Amino acid sequence: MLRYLLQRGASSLFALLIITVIVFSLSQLSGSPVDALLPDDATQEQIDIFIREWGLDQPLWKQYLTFLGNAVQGDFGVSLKWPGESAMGFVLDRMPATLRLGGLAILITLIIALPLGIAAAVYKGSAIDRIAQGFALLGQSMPNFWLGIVLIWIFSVWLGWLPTSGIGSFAHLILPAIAIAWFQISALARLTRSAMLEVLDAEYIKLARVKGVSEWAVVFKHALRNAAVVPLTYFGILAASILTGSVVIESVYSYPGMGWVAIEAIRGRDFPVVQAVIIAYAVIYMLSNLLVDLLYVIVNPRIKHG
Amino acid sequence: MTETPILEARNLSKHFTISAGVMTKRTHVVRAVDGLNFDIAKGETLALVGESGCGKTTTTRLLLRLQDPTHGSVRFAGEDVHALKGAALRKYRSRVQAVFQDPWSSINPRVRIRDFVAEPLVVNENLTSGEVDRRVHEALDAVGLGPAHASKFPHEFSGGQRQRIAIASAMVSRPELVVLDEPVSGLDVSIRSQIINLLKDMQAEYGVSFLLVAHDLATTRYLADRVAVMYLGSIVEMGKTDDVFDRPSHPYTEALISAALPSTPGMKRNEIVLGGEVPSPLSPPSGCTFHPRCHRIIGDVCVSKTPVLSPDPAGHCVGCHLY
Amino acid sequence: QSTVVVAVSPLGADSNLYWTTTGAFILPSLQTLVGQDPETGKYDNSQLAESWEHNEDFSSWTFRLHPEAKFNDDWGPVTSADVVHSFNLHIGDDAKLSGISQFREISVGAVDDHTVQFDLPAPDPNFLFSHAGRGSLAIYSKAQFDAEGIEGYEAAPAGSGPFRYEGRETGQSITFSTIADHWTGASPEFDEIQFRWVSEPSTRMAMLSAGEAHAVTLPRDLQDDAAEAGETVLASSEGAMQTTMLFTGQFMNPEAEENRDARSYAWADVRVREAMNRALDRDAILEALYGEGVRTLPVYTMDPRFPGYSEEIAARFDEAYGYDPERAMELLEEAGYPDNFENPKIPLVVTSLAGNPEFAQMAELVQAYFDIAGIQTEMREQDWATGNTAIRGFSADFVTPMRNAPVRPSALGVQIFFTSQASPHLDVGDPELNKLGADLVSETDPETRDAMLDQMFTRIFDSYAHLPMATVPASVVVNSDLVEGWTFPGTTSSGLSHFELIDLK
Amino acid sequence: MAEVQISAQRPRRSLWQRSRDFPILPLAVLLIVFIIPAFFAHWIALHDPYVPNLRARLQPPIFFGGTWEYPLGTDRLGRDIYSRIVHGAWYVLAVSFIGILVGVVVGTTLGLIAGYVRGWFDGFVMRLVDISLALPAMLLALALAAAMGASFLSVVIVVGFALWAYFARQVRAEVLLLRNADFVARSRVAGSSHFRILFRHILPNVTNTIVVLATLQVGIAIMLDASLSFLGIGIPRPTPTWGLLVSDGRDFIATDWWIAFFPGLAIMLTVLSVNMIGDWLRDTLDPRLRQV
Amino acid sequence: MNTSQTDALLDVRNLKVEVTTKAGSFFPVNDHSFSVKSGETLGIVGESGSGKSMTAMSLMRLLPKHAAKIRGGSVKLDGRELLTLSEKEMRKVRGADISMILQDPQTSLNPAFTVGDQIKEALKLHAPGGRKTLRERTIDALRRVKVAAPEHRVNSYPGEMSGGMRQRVVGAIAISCRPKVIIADEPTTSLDVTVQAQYLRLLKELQDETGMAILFITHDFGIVANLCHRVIVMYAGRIVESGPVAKIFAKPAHPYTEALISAVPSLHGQKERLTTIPGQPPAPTDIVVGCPFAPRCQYADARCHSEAPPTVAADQSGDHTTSCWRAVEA
Ligand SMILES: Nc1ncnc2c1ncn2[C@@H]1O[C@H](COP(=O)(O)OP(=O)(O)OP(=O)(O)O)[C@@H](O)[C@H]1O
Ligand SMILES: Nc1ncnc2c1ncn2[C@@H]1O[C@H](COP(=O)(O)OP(=O)(O)OP(=O)(O)O)[C@@H](O)[C@H]1O
Ligand SMILES: [Mg+2]
Ligand SMILES: [Mg+2]
Repeated sequence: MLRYLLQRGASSLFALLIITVIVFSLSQLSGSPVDALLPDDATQEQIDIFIREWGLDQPLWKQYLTFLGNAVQGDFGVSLKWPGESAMGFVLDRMPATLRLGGLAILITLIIALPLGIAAAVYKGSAIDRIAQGFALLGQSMPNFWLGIVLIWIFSVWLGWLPTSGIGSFAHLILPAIAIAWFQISALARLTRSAMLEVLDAEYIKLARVKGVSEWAVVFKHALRNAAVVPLTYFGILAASILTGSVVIESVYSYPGMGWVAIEAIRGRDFPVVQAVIIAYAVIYMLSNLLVDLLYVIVNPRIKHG
Repeated sequence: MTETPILEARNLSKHFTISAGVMTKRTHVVRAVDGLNFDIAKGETLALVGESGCGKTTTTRLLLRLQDPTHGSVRFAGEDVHALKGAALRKYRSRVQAVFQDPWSSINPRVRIRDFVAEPLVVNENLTSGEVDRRVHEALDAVGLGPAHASKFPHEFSGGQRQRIAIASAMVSRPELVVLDEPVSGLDVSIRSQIINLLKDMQAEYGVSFLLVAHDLATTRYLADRVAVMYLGSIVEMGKTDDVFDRPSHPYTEALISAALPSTPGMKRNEIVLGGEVPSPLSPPSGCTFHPRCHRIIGDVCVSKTPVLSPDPAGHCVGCHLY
Repeated sequence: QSTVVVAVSPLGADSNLYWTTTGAFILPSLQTLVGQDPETGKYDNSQLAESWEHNEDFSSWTFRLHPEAKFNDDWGPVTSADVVHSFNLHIGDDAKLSGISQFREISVGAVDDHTVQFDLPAPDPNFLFSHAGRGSLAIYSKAQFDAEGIEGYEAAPAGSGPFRYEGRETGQSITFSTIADHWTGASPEFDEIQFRWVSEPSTRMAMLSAGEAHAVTLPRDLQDDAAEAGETVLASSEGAMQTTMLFTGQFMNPEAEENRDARSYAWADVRVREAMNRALDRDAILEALYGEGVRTLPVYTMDPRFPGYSEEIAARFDEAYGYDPERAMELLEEAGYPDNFENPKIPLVVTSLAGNPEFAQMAELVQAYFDIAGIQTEMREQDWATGNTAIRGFSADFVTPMRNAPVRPSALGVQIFFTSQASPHLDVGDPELNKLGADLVSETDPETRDAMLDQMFTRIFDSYAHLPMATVPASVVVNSDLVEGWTFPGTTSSGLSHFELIDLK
Repeated sequence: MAEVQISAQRPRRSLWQRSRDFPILPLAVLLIVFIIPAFFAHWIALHDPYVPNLRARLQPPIFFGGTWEYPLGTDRLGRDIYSRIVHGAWYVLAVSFIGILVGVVVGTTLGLIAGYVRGWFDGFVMRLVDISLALPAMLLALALAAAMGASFLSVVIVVGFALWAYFARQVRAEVLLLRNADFVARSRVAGSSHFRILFRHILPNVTNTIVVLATLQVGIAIMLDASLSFLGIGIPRPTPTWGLLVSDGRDFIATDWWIAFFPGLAIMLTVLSVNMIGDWLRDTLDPRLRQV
Repeated sequence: MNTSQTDALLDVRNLKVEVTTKAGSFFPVNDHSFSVKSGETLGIVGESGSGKSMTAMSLMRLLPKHAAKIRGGSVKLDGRELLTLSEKEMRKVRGADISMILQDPQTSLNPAFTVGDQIKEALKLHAPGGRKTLRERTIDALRRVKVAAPEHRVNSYPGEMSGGMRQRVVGAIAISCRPKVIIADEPTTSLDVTVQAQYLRLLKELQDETGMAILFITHDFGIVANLCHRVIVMYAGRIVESGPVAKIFAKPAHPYTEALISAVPSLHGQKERLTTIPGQPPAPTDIVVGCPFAPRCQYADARCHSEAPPTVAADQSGDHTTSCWRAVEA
């Protein structure tokens, strides 16, 4: 068990290492930070100081090693756009906001998608199924930023129920969370439906019915326990897409989370922060996948017993 | 039938190393096949029978060079099969063919029947496409399918027809040995007899040797000239089919044959009840691997000493301390 | 308790230490030396300096501070020591302020408690601009620094303005309370003002409509929509920004050593440049971009408010730059592009990444008009940094939109955008302009300076050295149910200032 | 045995037999909003999509006070929304098609080889899959755009990058099953080389999966393209990609709603139809993929 | 025909099941009538797809919800009509009065629960009791099917057991509430010869012990010959022959039965060439006129191809019936 998780952890670390290389080389490809960070009328002297300060005159591999060495200690340098903030510190600062938003989005997704998917599978071919599938298709075909803006107009401007943007109360979270969850609901509902259909076809479900088990218990005890593996596997991807969704949605809702940081930092050529935020995303993704591995073992005793 | 053997297996063994579980680093060795010795003569059918997991399929995979043995060797026409290379290997490939159990998964659903049947010819021999077509039609004809079927796809055929196609493909390169891994157990009774007859006819016509793996003892008896009974990776008894079936010597063979249900009602049978579970090949019992379930156990020797397979003058071999 | 909320797009940098930003937004709690009149934009003594004078050749400036000026939160009166201290902070190594390089050569000293003197390395008649419009020097409290260090500033810098710094949510908002009995007598009608950084214009619009914000900045088209919806659009009393499209590369001097590729630029030929100018229907373009009432700009960086403005050039504008596609085509033919200017295509830069929404549209409109005249262009999505890198490396080959905000004094602007004097990479490579630029720096006689500037603008104008566009006021949209009015001159970097004048309903 | 009988009882129905439940309506929609415009834009557009007509700015659509001249209204520069959508179809088609092609080629090749050879290469590819899933495509796009500037190429790379891992994973999983199939063993017995087995026997058996997955990814590709345009790093102006049209009109949802609405509708209808056809293909060709 | 047998425990009359698929609809169970007595084993043989499992599932009223519908007939258990019971009442019958052993031991146990939990669930539903008694009865059920060390095995997951053991657990679930009728749908097909023999012996012992009736579905004539008292032979959704096992083996009345019996190689007899039945059974959706077996039948004449044969007695005793024109003529 522990060994299994350690093994997964080690491969995640390897993946992270590669990601640091990618992240580092991306910053090398782009226009020089000199032009992003210094005013248009900077003098040559100013430029020279800057280059020395940022080590831009060192050979590339040296720059990478320095970068990696510091990165391991969580040190990505100081933010250029938010002076005085350490890059990683700033990202970590914003992380709870994103986790809160993402958490709520995941919650909404689960609360709506799972019952919807289950109901669609159990009542396959019925009106519920058709509605669920229609909803799922609709969800997958609407650009999320568009949805985000429409939601603002409906719920904040016309109805005046919820704040348009920003952060603070729980009410601030609702609209962006829905906008992020929208696509995921359809994806997860589809997935749950098909996994449930598969399982409901299984022999052991027949056996449960033969025993005289009620339909409710057949669905929620026998089928769900086995079908759960599929949505669970999706959880890792879900986490990633919710993070990705947050980039756009946080921008629409001016919600200062990691996604917002990512965009602002890239726009402002704030490389330390860009690097920190990408690594932070990757770490969250890896951790959520480790969590999925852990849950796997719990949900599915077969793994535990080799 | 006692000519020079076309295939000889000597001390053939295959051990698998598997990890014991996700949690530990320990590994186990599965002795799937352990020290087999047998020959197959030209035109002869040798059957391998035994319980599930006793190593029958693994043996066939070793002969077919789908896997390499841990110890021992397989010689085909005098040459070590696992040392073949290049042209010699290609030659071997066209001389040894196989038919598998599941008629649904043994034919590539995306390939036309013609191409499927022709594959052994196409990859091993340099024939014109006209020649290939001729041979394919010949082979299809031999299994009772008209040439019109050649351009169809597998899903247009029933299980029985698929098994005929598989046989046609196995026979198209005029092989000297065909490995049959449970060729009829996936088929319905009414179709099964068609295939069994077909196999018999093929052998009679082409003089090909068969290595037959079968679950069903009646089928084995009907098709095989000689039978090798396997238990936990080893052969425990081998001899002429009638000898083995009518006068089983090894206690396991006895039990196995007595367990088979006669196909007519009211027939008396003395069923020998085997105690215990089938042991796992992960930790085979010491000495004679059958001793924990044996009804004729003679004493400590069974627990401590591995019996050797010794032939009697008639060529009937038994690996048991009783003999 | 009343809070005024102003939503604007996020700033380039988010910091209490003004000198570590490039200078887009000065905290309203801080003051500069020189103020500006909200109506006319003229320099006045509404900020810390009560009066000022300069020597004959503009190289030494003395400011007298208001004796009653004091820092909020009991950090004491504002004295020369605070000015010297602040100045030293602003020229430190971590300073990134636009224009700060000129400051580094200056020596500053306290004459007495309330008098400071700046000694400049070269004459600078426009020195006040650095203290007002551009606002390069914000005055912090030395007392606070001595007591709390830089951390004190980072936490809550004490200022002398009519607002008290209350706190910020990084990247999100910054809040100030108002000072009840401010030394200037300014007394805002509200208790608090909060600035919110919101990047999506439609979200800002929604905030305004939902009553969440009192005032927001919006792109032109949304301003129209907001006006239609009953909100009020307030324009600054003065032009806040000039826009243009610049040719890159030192095309006026194709012989220059570092300008290897200039010969291949189509616009190295003055006829092509004229043709491109003639191809544009400026009235239509500007109406589409900025609505009515926006002034066309004869020469980028030339402004009637500042010395060097030439009526004569302005009068000739229509004749020389007026919309005339036929003439454009003739010129192109003369220049050797008889039919449909095929290759090379001219890259037009769009920089939506950097958040200049109207630039994308400007490029699209310009492209459409060029197309009519047979000038082939292609859009290039490119951010400032990449563009600057190319310009610096003399590999720039595009036409790029540019803005001058706040509108600089003509002498300053022309140096930056056209001569090698202030920015070594942006100049057009014209020896004559460069020479005039160099002379202008040391020239102190106002009349001679005027003449020289006139010469420079005429040269730029006559050689069609760019594609001038418009002078645009800063504007802000206010919720008409909440806000009565607000007068601001539009002369600061962000366009917004004089928050104490926001007049609530 | 059980398995054998199940398949014995339900022989594969041919595509033709299944075509009876082909979703006609989605195909029609797709043709009308997507395919025909993409290939015949020049004939069916009413106006030049690039040329502003400053006198006809912000015309509402027909039935909302507009005229037949601009059936879906005009944008801020007076360009015909309908003509822009029609012209944009081509780019949407090209981006999704080429991007997915990149994803298919890279993902399938790596997945095939990884699943077949196993061992360290498999481990390596699966790590790459992890990595690519761990890097949100949007961030990569932003970084890439910052690095090399936004262009058609960068969008295609991002789409390909975002999708290849899904192909690699699915193909690998299937190859793992297929490589143990009897017909592969049979082919090896017959003497086929690994190359022949991989490309003659295994690849044709994963093509259904690839086709189905690719169809289902079209929606994701279009959506990604739209999001990139939203962030200002999509295909550069003035190309009227649908994402750009929606994103340009997004500020006016409350007032001049038609600017964003119709391109948004085009995206929605296209993605919807493609997904429905993808679902049908999946059910028809490859029910195993139900969990995709 | 054995009409209105008063001692029948399970009496099925004219049962008809319709299956609707996209390719068309058909009757995999077409007018089936049969009955079983307590303590009796009825074999159901027939080719794959002939409708054996459909028959079984319709008795349990567990047909696939959308695809299949019962279209008529009656199923009486101990004189009580099952087809008209409400779903709730039927649930009480399932597992308690009539139970079933499914085909595949590999997949018929839920991998996510211990075998103990799965047996206990059946017990709890039909004979509730305290925790401890339930546990004891669970262990007892395992012991009855001869699982070694049942106290430990209750906590095992199905994945940890061998195929034979799993099938015994499935058996334990089926008999745990001492049902009157057990339907065994090919319970031994995937088991080894020796394991199969053990399992069949176990079933016989349990039957002797409880007096339950067994409906044994198989396509193995060996099992029929050794285990069953009576047998019905199905072909393409119809019962083509039914009667006591001894009679049918001795003198099959239907050509299909006859061919089937002689197509099986014998373990002990002569190695003469096997009889084969040419051709394939019809596809379920094929429209059959006349006798469905006619295309493969060596005796078929014109009438066989045009008119469906009625079910008639094959001999005087009346317990052996068949549907074949040859028997009608005889
Ligand atoms: N690749 C492998 N790795 C590990 N163990 C294996 C492998 N292949 C086979 N085995 C083990 O070797 C033993 C023999 O397997 P084999 O498939 O040869 O049996 P079999 O006699 O053909 O059984 P069956 O009748 O069920 O087909 C089994 O215990 C099996 O689990
Ligand atoms: N869920 C279903 N939907 C549609 N048709 C079905 C379904 N289940 C079974 N059938 C069809 O009903 C017919 C009878 O099937 P059934 O399972 O009863 O056969 P069987 O005699 O039990 O076969 P086997 O020996 O293979 O188990 C077959 O033609 C089969 O294709
Ligand atoms: Mg095997
Ligand atoms: Mg069945």
